Amino acid sequence: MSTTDKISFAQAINQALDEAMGADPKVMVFGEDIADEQGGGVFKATKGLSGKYGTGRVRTTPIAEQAIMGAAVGAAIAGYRPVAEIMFMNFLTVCMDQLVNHAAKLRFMSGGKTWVPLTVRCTTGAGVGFGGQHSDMLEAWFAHVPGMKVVSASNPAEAKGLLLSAIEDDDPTLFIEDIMMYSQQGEAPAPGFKVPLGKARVRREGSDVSVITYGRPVRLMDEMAERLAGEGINVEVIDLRTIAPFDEETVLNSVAKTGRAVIVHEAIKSFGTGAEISSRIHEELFSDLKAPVQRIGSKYSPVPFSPPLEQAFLYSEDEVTTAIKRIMG
Amino acid sequence: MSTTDKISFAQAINQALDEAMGADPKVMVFGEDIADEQGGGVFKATKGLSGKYGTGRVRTTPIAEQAIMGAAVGAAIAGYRPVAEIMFMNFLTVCMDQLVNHAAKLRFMSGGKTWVPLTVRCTTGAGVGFGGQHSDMLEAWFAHVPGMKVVSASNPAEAKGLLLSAIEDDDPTLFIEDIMMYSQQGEAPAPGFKVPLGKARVRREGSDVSVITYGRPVRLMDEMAERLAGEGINVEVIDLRTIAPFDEETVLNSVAKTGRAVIVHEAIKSFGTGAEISSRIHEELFSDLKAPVQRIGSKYSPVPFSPPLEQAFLYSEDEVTTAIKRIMG
Amino acid sequence: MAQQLDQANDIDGATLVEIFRRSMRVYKTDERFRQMLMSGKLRLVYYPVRGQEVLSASMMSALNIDDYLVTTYRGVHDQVAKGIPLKDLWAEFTGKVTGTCKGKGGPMHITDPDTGVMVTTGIVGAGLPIANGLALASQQSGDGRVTVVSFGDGATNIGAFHEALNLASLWKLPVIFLCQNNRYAEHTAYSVGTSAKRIIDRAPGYSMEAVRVDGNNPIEMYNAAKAAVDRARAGEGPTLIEAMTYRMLGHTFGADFSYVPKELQEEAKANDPIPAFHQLLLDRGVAAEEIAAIEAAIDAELDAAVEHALASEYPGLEELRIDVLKEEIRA
Amino acid sequence: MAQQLDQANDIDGATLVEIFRRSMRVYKTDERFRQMLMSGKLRLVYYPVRGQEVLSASMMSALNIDDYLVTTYRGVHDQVAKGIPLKDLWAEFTGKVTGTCKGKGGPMHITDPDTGVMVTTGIVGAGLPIANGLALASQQSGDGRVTVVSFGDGATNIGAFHEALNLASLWKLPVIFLCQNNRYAEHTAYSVGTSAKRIIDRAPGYSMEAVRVDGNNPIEMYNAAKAAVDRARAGEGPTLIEAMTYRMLGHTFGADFSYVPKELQEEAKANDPIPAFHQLLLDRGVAAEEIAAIEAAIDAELDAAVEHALASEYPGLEELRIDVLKEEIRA
Ligand SMILES: Cc1ncc(C[n+]2csc(CCOP(=O)(O)OP(=O)(O)O)c2C)c(N)n1
Ligand SMILES: Cc1ncc(C[n+]2csc(CCOP(=O)(O)OP(=O)(O)O)c2C)c(N)n1
Ligand SMILES: [Mg+2]
Ligand SMILES: [Mg+2]
Repeated sequence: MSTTDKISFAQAINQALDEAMGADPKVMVFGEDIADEQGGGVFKATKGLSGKYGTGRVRTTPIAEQAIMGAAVGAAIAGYRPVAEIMFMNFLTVCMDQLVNHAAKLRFMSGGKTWVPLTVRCTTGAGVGFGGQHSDMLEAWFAHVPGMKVVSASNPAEAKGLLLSAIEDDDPTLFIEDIMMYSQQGEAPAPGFKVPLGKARVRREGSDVSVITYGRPVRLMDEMAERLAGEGINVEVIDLRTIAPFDEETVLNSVAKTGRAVIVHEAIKSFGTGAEISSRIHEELFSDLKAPVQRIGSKYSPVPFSPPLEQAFLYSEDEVTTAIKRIMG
Repeated sequence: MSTTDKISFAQAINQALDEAMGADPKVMVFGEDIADEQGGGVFKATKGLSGKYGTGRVRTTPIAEQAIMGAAVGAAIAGYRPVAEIMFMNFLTVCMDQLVNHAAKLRFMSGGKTWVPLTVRCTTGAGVGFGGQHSDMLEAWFAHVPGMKVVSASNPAEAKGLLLSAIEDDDPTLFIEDIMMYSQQGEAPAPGFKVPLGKARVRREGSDVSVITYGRPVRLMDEMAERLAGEGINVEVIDLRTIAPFDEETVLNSVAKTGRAVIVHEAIKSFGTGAEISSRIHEELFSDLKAPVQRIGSKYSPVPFSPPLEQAFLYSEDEVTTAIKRIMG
Repeated sequence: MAQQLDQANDIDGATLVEIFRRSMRVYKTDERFRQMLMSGKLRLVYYPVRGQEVLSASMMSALNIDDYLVTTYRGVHDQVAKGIPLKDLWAEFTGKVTGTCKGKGGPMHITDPDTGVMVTTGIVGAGLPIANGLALASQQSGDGRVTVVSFGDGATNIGAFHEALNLASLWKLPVIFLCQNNRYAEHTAYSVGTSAKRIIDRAPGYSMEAVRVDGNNPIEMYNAAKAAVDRARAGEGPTLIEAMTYRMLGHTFGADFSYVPKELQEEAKANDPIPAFHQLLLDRGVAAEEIAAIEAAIDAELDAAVEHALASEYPGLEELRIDVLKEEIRA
Repeated sequence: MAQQLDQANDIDGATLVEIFRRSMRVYKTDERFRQMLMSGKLRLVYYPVRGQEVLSASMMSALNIDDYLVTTYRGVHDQVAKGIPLKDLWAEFTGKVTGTCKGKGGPMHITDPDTGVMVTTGIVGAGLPIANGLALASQQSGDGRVTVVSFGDGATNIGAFHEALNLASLWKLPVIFLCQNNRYAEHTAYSVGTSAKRIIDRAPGYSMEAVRVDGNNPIEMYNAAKAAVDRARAGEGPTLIEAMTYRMLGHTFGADFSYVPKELQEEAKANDPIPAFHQLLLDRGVAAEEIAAIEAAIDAELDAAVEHALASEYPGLEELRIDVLKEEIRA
């Protein structure tokens, strides 16, 4: 592979599904509009797959998320590795039961006799102008559910690598895609490149403050770190990649070194994932901390439609740098 | 009212509904089995209401939680004050969309033209032996949803007072009942007694450590505080009552005074409500804290059936006292 | 279509003209949105309603202004036919504070209680249970209102549809389930997602009155709508209307719809309800001048609406803290 | 009932005896649970199956041991009729580590893949979409298995039922939807919650094969079950079976059921399927000794199962960290 090859986020997803299906005949894909007869998916993430693997393994479903998720759960306990596409994250609200009461619990409730190697893909994110019902970041809900994992990638290559790992994983995984990132280009990974679940990535080392984030904000934080370096502030940027269970070791090692942490996510701040990460850091590193851990998230509001409100709703680089400068004293 | 009058938690709920329906003809109640022809509810919380107010206002529904919640949302925006009973909290997973994408957002999305004065009641809690699908504490999910409130009472009188306030409130409120507490007896409140939403109650003053909790653990914490007082440890016990948005002022004032805090809830610890409370305390009172804020919750596991496992799953007084003693140094 | 009118089911000229007026108000609004999107003057996710104008116009003409409507993302035809002021609608679509929802809801979440537009939802199927609640309020208060809820053919496969129809039937609610069967759900053809031969085949499972009509025929559609409204208003319970129509453009503006067979598109173009309606009016002796005057009035209203929307302000950022809860959120 | 046997639909003696054996295995298990609960030797939330034994026994007798079953909280009859070892079942109900699920699932969550018991759910309706997935796996792998999913009359009103039947029909899945219509959903009578006159009236809305039978009549029930299994196995798609029965006791053990009309209870007692089946066997010339031997064998199995369960250990507390995820959770 030449490192100058570029692929988009959507292509990365498509490649991961293609490779997974090629490698393992037990991998199946379900979702609305996903087969080629229906155009290969609203975001083209599944384009070409039904042509290549057949409409037995790549199935366009009715608009019936409980049916999709249930079919995936059933097929999973019978030995398949389904990838269920729930178009938008907010639509998980119509099939939470299957995911939370069943997929996540069946291994435990059966005493290990069945398990659910299921991957659920969905997209979301504010910034497109979809308004209140298509933009929420709900990862905190699923992080609070024992028995499942939550994953979010910050670039095409890792998206592919994480999705492959999620599909191979024997537990249910929610794989969150960001609608603003589908066309984002990034370095193409080598075929078969994988990113292990549960491992964060230190994207940039720094000695002053650890910025812990995942998904879309990662790129912004990379850029911000670069800018702050110019001002003499050395930011360590950590991309969690797996949001739950998160890589406590990497996070705690980093903050033990820097003594300061800022957590950044798009979900609203109150009762978001940042609260858990912040609490863990305080609990474990209380006396090492030079300042309280800061959290930056979106505002306490449904996602607004009007473009200026939608922008104001979102976390901003400004808020992060302000927080960093505040705790740098 | 003689203060020696006792009522059970279930009776308190029943009285609140009765008083609310008597006071306001716009209050309606929906739910499975709730009318008297069906025995007045599985937990008898609605017993007698359909007889008194008619089956137009007290409606037994099919097993169709989306239909229940949707009917409540629609009636609410048309000027009614519905109280929807979703029998068990886990069943909210089949109607999350109505609650989260609609009830909580309609005020905002309509620019204030409609609003949803809805109260959702549900029960839950481990300890009865219901196993994995009828026992979860999911309040953290709803606390993370802008536009709605989450409430939980620790005794019959306040249950009545909080439920009356929730019904009168013009925003959607989730009112969580604990299945282990229905038969718990407590002092009967005076008619019309109300507990304002958003206000915590300091149940016992103390100077050494603030224990912040809500719902069933409150009584245990009261007892524990009494025991620890015998050992010379003065515990301040705070019952949040409204979990979201929670009463930061009371919490922060208390911890500013004691310098130590332990948060206790039945929900599993990871990504639970304790994380938000802990983070807020650290953020606001970092330099006043004598030790990191501790969180005690249930274990990272689905709720197990087997009685010894179910007990081991739950938070325990022991864990709380151990944490207190550790941070007391 | 107009040729084989059943005399017994005919409707009076004034009503027909009113349906036409509403159809054109929809048609021109939709057209203007697409023009402005095409020219880049507007940027938003837009769900065209081309081909479904007459259906909505006929249905809404059978309602009073204070009857309730619940609709979806593809709801502009319903909202406009129900009578929503165009300037408020345009301002909302452009995110302005003068919009129906102060710009906070946007196209997918239009609410305008003054014209009975109570909920517009982006979640497929979610409107049906809510419509029951509105109808329940009317049943309980005796205000005599009827609630109409619009949804697509694809929506009939989701759980909320089922739960809502069952409840409405049991409780005899004054609600009309208007299925706009436009033969596609996003990119998925009817028979790929729907096991019922016809949507109305699901009605007996709810002991519900149901009727299937050509939604593009204003007379057939209006009569079915009127009958359902009369039943609901008389306390005789809900009706499921399966109104056959066709989505002449892609799912969203600009979206590929190459998955649609060419012949289907050709056939649909040949049966375009708008020219047919125009011809029907002429056949019925409505003067070309009267038609032109109707259209001109709409054009003027539309021009003013667009101008108003573009000239309006965006909401102030404090709006992020308002309408979340009743009390303003602290800054 | 047995009196009016349709010769053409009769079944062979061996099958009938097998159905009887399974019925009695259910009957005696259920009876023993209730006895032990009554005497206080056991404490758990128990959902009696009294009156529905023959229904399950007939259905499961038409299946192979490796065919899949999905059932509910009220599932003991299905599980036992499917062949689950009683000692494993009893150990699970008592929360012991020797149980089907190491005591971690409990009565509402019995899983035993060896006998095809794949999922027992406590969420009404949730089993149906999962059954589709199991059936899909069989369709895809060609393993020839059939999936049966049991649920009550009340469950037919929840969204998951609708979504599952639609999908199964579209995909022609080898799945059987077994509605055990026992006339009550908790305390709610059939017609209060269900708008369909008969559950099978919902089948045309899914273009699905459907049949309504007396579930308490082993011959009628078995024949319907067999036909559905044959269709599924032949790749001809799903069937909805509405099996009429009656829940002779309260929703849960000890629960009040004064809401049930006296006459209904009287009538049900008179039509108790267990004595009727006993009589049927005698009428068909099965020797009383053979019947007694069957019952004695079950009693012995049951005694051993109860003893085993009571003597078994509870799971160790480390089990809280096992089976949550594949990797053990750190202490
Ligand atoms: C619960 C849910 N699932 C999926 C979607 C994505 N989606 C939006 S519109 C649509 C198709 C709906 O088709 P139909 O009901 O026929 O209405 P039409 O768009 O044709 O008017 C889908 C799948 C959604 N909005 N909500
Ligand atoms: C989604 C959901 N809602 C409500 C319940 C509570 N509940 C348990 S059993 C039951 C009645 C079910 O009736 P039916 O389907 O007829 O089955 P039966 O108990 O009669 O076998 C109800 C309402 C539940 N478990 N799940
Ligand atoms: Mg459609
Ligand atoms: Mg029943």
